[in-house]
Amino acid sequence: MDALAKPAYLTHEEHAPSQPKLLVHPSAKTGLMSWLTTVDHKRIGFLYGFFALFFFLVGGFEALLIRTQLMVPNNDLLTAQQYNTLFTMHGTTMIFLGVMPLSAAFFNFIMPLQIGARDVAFPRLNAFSLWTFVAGAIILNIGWFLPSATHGAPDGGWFGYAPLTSKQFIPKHSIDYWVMGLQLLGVASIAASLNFIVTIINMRAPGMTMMRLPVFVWMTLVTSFLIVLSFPFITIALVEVMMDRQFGTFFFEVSGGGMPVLWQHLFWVFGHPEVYILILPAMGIVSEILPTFSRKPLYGYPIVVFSGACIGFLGFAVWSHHMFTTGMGTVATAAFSLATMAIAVPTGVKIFNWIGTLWNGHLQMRTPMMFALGFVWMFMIGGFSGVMHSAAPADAQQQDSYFVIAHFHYVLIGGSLFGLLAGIHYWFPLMFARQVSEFWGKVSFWVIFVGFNVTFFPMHFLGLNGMPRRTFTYDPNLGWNVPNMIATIGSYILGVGIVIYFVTIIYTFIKGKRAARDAWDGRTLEWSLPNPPPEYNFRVIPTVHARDAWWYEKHHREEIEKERALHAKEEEAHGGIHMPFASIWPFVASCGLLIGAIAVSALDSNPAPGIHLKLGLALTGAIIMFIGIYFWSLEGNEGYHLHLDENGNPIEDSHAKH
Amino acid sequence: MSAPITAAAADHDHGHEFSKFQIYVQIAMLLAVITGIEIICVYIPFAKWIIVTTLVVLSVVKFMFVIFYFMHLRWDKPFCTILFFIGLTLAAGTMWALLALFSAEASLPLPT
Amino acid sequence: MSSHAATATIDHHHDPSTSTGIPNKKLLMWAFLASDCMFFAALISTHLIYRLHPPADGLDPKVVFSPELTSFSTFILLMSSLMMALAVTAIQKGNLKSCRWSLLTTIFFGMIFLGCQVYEFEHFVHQRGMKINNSLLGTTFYTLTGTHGTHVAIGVLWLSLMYVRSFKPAAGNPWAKSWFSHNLLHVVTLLIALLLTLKVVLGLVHAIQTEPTVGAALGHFFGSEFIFLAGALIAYGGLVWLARPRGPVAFNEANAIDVESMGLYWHFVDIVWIVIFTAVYLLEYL
Amino acid sequence: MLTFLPTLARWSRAVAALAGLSLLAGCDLNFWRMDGHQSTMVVEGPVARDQLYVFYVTCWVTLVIFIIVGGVLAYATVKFRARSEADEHAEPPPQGHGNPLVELGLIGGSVLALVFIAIPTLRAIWTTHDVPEAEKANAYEINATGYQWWFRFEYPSEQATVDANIKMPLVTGNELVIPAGRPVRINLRTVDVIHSLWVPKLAGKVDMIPNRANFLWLKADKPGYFWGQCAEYCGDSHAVMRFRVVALGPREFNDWLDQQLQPARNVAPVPANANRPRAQFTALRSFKTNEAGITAKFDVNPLESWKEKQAPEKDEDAALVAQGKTLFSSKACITCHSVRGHVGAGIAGPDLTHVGSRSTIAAGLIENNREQLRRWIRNPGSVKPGNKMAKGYVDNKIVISTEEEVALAAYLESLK
Ligand code: HEA
Ligand code: HEA
Ligand code: HEC
Ligand code: CUA
Ligand SMILES: [Cu+2]
Repeated sequence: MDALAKPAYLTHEEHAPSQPKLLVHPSAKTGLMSWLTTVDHKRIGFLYGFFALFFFLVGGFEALLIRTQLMVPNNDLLTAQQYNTLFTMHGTTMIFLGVMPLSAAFFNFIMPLQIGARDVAFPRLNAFSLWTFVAGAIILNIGWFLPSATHGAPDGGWFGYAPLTSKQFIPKHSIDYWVMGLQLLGVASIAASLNFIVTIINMRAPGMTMMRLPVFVWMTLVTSFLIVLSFPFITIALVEVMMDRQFGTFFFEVSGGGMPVLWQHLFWVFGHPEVYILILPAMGIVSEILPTFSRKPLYGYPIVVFSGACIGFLGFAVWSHHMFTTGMGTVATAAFSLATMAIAVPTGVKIFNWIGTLWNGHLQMRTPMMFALGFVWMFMIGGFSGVMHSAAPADAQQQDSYFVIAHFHYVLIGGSLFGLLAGIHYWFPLMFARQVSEFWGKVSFWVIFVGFNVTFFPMHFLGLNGMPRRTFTYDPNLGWNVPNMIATIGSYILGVGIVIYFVTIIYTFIKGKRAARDAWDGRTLEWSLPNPPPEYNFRVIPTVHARDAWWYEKHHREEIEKERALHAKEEEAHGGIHMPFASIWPFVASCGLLIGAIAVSALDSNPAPGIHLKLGLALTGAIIMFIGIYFWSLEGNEGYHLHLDENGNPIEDSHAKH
Repeated sequence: MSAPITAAAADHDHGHEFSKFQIYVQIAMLLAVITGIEIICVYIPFAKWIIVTTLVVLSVVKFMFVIFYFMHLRWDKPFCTILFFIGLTLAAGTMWALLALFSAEASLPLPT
Repeated sequence: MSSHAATATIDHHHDPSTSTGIPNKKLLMWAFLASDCMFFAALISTHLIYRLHPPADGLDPKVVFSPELTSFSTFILLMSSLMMALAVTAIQKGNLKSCRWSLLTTIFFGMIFLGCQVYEFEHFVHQRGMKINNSLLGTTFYTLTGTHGTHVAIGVLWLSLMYVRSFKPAAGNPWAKSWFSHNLLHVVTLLIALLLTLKVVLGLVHAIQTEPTVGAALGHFFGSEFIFLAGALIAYGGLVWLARPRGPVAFNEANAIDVESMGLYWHFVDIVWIVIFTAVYLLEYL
Repeated sequence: MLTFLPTLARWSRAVAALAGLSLLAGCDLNFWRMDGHQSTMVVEGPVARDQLYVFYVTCWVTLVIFIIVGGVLAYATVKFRARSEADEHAEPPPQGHGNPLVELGLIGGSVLALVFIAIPTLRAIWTTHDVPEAEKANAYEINATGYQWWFRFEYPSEQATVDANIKMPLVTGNELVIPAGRPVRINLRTVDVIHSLWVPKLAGKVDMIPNRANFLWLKADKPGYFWGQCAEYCGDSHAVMRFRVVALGPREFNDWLDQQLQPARNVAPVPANANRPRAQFTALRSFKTNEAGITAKFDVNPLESWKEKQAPEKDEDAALVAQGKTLFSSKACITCHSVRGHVGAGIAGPDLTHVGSRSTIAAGLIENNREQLRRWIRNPGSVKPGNKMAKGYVDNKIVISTEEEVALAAYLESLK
């Protein structure tokens, strides 16, 4: 991790504070402890990215198994059980452990830099989100390593329709892992998003008005709002499933009057905003990349921002389009059908404005730009199949068929994933001070692009030809053999592309050539920083004068220099750069959550001593979490101050409590 | 909402600090009285819709008093109000939509 | 991150270190409350939907509920909100002593509310036969009000920790060294006091509900709860002793924002109850 | 000027790769004919047709938009790309910010396009929802119930003879026989989890949700044989929860009803000395897991093949059938299956009164013939993972010898 190593001034001995041992702040700057205790948004972002990419590979591996099973009819590579587990875990992993945390990685790493802040508003809360996310990921996947007859990984489908998830139909613990895993991920996501909301609204550099925020920051804000407003619904729905499973309640239990369709509503009230949670960050990234490589500001900035917010909030009014076949009656169906179509308008606006950005530009076809353009094309296709779904009568044929699979992989891979892969390439020089090879970047793009289309385009035809999703096998006489074979081959090509992509990235991370500062002639503030950015980000908090702040600075050098020197003095007079102390307590609190969640999900209440063990362990977890939070609160807002000279070298550093 | 850092604002509302105590007590009394009215309301033999409307209105009034006074939205930056009302409106809207969906004929559970 | 000015007069409606002037913690809390609205929307919707379509042989809430107790606890919660608001004004004016008293009262009221709720649950389960796993009404009712109760419990815990924290010695206070263990003791004593209070409240409510006259109720109460009452009194004594003044503390006007955001949470729990009271209880009596 | 060549080369390579792929797959790429048994594109009923019509509208509208928007995007990409290294670092282009009029125009255009989609959508929501008013009187009602993992069909208007004085609505399983040319309204119920009834050529799916009174309507233009499948994930064997729909002309439908309304058929015993061949107890060849249980018979001429199944088999062995009948009680089959008129009134499994006349068993998964029946009876669990019948075997400790297997199969086959 040499690329992330911190400058030497941070390895100083700390002054021993006059505090009880437990409250001494961890001071490791390297090694495992430094990662467990870090509150630096960049390191946390890096860790998010690391875990997300790992789980993306796991999810991709699961997808390859799925595709291999479906390569030929009546294949028996996998049993029905294994297959069902695989698609459930593939969907859940990709969405909650792949794309969402990868977006969070960018939120963490890039967003504070783009608004000219030194950190997020609540650095330790940020660490807590990270570790809770890891805990959730562990719970979700723990079933793989336990006996499949009584435990096993989740196998109820990624939207776990009741009553299949009840104890009656799936008595083993697999569903409990799913419930508790998602529950922890929910806690992590909500905590992180609250943090981002406060950061964006409150921590902007002077002059960075809302209408000057980079679009990526805007999309972070909208996404965060979507998360805090939609996750509660799935949290409650999951609580209800958990109560049904553990305490014999009747939420979705027909014998007691429960209505399983209620689960679908509660889930999709969350589920549809969720898909925009997956796409908006990618749209934000693309809205950064296209202007940079067109060397021209984003076309129609206010309307792009507004349409982003519009998509977000319309997203709360369309959830039942996933339920067109549940017999909602004509009026409800019509209402949700029309509302869903309406979303095409703000989304289209974005597409048009991206094209407008290209228009009259000087397009530089670098790897990030390729992925970004790939995004626009593929997302458009995915959006169109979405509009086909939104016509309820047509959807009656498409729902739960491979047409849906095609639709959402176009928006999820061609959309979200392309956007995120573009983002990795785009910010790589900034994050790791290394320049990725253009050649290999482009090779990976083309292989991924071709593989992706070969995999998923035939699925439209499969769906229209009546192939239902979530089927572990099919008969050879239905006309599905050829497209399935093609799709499987395509997925291998896609796999090769992904491997090339990752090998390139990892190679560059270790041995790539050093990147110049401001590698792409960027437009936003993060490019004003040295790479990798120092722990304190900005030596002097910048003052923002225009929308593309860094572009403006580059074109008004002198004026900016003067202003900066002045502000440096002012800041020094105010006590220098305030840095938060590292802390182990968020990690401890997350560990407590993990232990409690394991107790609830993995242990039986009976036979006999079971319930005591379960309660005991759950209580232990709760107490550990409580201790973590308690010590964390005792630490207060303490931090230390840095004093830097013009070149960013420390003058002296002192500890002060606040 | 997007104001850059400015110098500490003037002491614009030190005037009402003194009277806050009284305001709070008065509001608490008001809330208690409204609660009393609500409880009595349900026993009044008026048409159901009238009572329901009254109850909803009274609850909303209580709700607003608490958030605007006890939670001092009234004295805070309007942005806090906006922020909270985003959640509140969505919550109310979703609740309304769900109840409407489940009141529709298509959603009646099977007769038992 | 944190406000720079610790001593100068603080404008509690404007924090110059943030872009909007709203303190970070306050913003965090409001955003969280917006999110919490959605939590309760999901829960209340579930409850109401099942009230709209109750199972044919379901329980009748009118038979189960007891409006007097609920009205009483609603009133108590409103009063706790008042005390909370007063605590915030007190600390904003730097009046630490008054703030502590208000906090304690809020905690106390909160405990009474919780006590009533525990009593109510127990009563419903044992006397009225409504269990969480024997009827849909029980399922949704206990989950909804239980979640609210959990919110109250967390609030009480938070208030307690804030109260104890208000004794944290200022830098330079010689007592600072031993404060940490003292602090733990303080927390534990407070928790014991709270639990005993809960027990006593339960006993009192039980006595009042079962005995015909006030005199009989009191007799019953003292007869059965004497030990706990005594224990609670000792614990309160301990609290008073632990709270004796020991030099300057690091809790002042600058911490108003901590108390205030906690207050926001507490008031929110109160307004959720306003909705629950109407939607869950009152509407059933029409 | 020739700088576009590398791009062109790249594109050609991509196309070549695609072509190579199709060769690799070793088949002609005719899959876009999309005329499989479960096609939603080659439809045979008004409901599916309305739905298809809406699909075409969405398809054409979005295709046109795609061509326009994609065209402009492609043009912009090619036209404005930097031609050279030097070009990249040249003076940046004018920093234009946008044009509200263009935006408004495009928004208006999008809305207009959506109106094109919305109108037929709204119309079809109503037409596909329920049987049209004019045809209501003529509609035929059927109750369909989902089970993990098979379908039960009940004809409430047909009273079948149980014995001399008891009548009950006709019940069949996994093969839904409907009158052609007549609207059919199917009430959808389930006994366990959510299932979904889908016959793509006749109508889109509607879910069978516990505690919810769903229904769907469909109509077959003319007699035919249709493939259907459960379309909502319902546990282990969701993939193999299939069924067939047979639409018959009025006369044939009535004949079929007449036959079905009879109690189970008894095979006349043949005199003991009659010189009939004894059944041969050939060992069942071992099937591979997931091995297809179907032949081309039903693909080629499904309806005719189905009709063939209605007549008794030619080489029936009465003794064997009788033995099978006894085994059917002694092996506990009767606890789950009904055979109206014979012993057996179980309801956990499909009604087998006329199972011999169905073209498939195990919920549309395998063809109904001697070999497959034996395969099924021997080890239902290997045919259909998680199967409840397999569980029934284990719970009841049922063991079936090869001989018994043959007899049971003969018995079931005789139930025409
Ligand atoms: C990144 C995630 C993402 C995104 C962005 C979208 C975007 C959209 N989705 Fe998608 N969707 C999913 C992820 C996503 N979806 C997932 C995961 C599922 C399946 C869940 C499951 O069952 O497992 C799903 C399922 C799904 C369904 C349910 C299908 C079914 O199960 O029956 C529907 C139905 O309406 C739908 C519609 C739409 C629409 C209308 C959009 C729109 O937002 C698209 C808008 C975009 C465009 C239209 C293109 C650009 C616009 C123009 C160029 C302007 C001009 C165009 C017109 C006027 C038409 N989606
Ligand atoms: C963001 C989300 C996302 C992403 C990126 C993907 C990516 C892919 N998906 Fe997935 N998919 C979903 C979300 C996603 N999917 C969801 C939500 C479902 C529905 C689940 C449900 O029904 O419940 C689904 C379902 C789904 C199905 C349908 C299963 C069914 O219904 O029966 C299929 C079938 O082809 C499929 C295929 C693929 C393929 C081939 C990829 C490829 O793009 C994957 C590419 C990646 C690789 C090929 C990895 C390469 C790595 C290696 C080769 C190295 C391996 C090493 C290690 C493990 C260390 N997906
Ligand atoms: C525990 C209950 C149970 C027992 C015992 C049982 N079955 Fe079944 N049977 C089922 C179920 C359930 C199905 C449907 C399985 C499916 O398709 O998923 C079924 C399906 C069948 C079918 C296919 C019917 C169709 O139309 O698809 C046949 C034939 C059959 N059983 C015969 C038998 C025979 C013969 C026996 C006794 C040796 C037997 N069953 C014992 C439950 C049982
Ligand atoms: Cu039944 Cu899927
Ligand atoms: Cu959706």
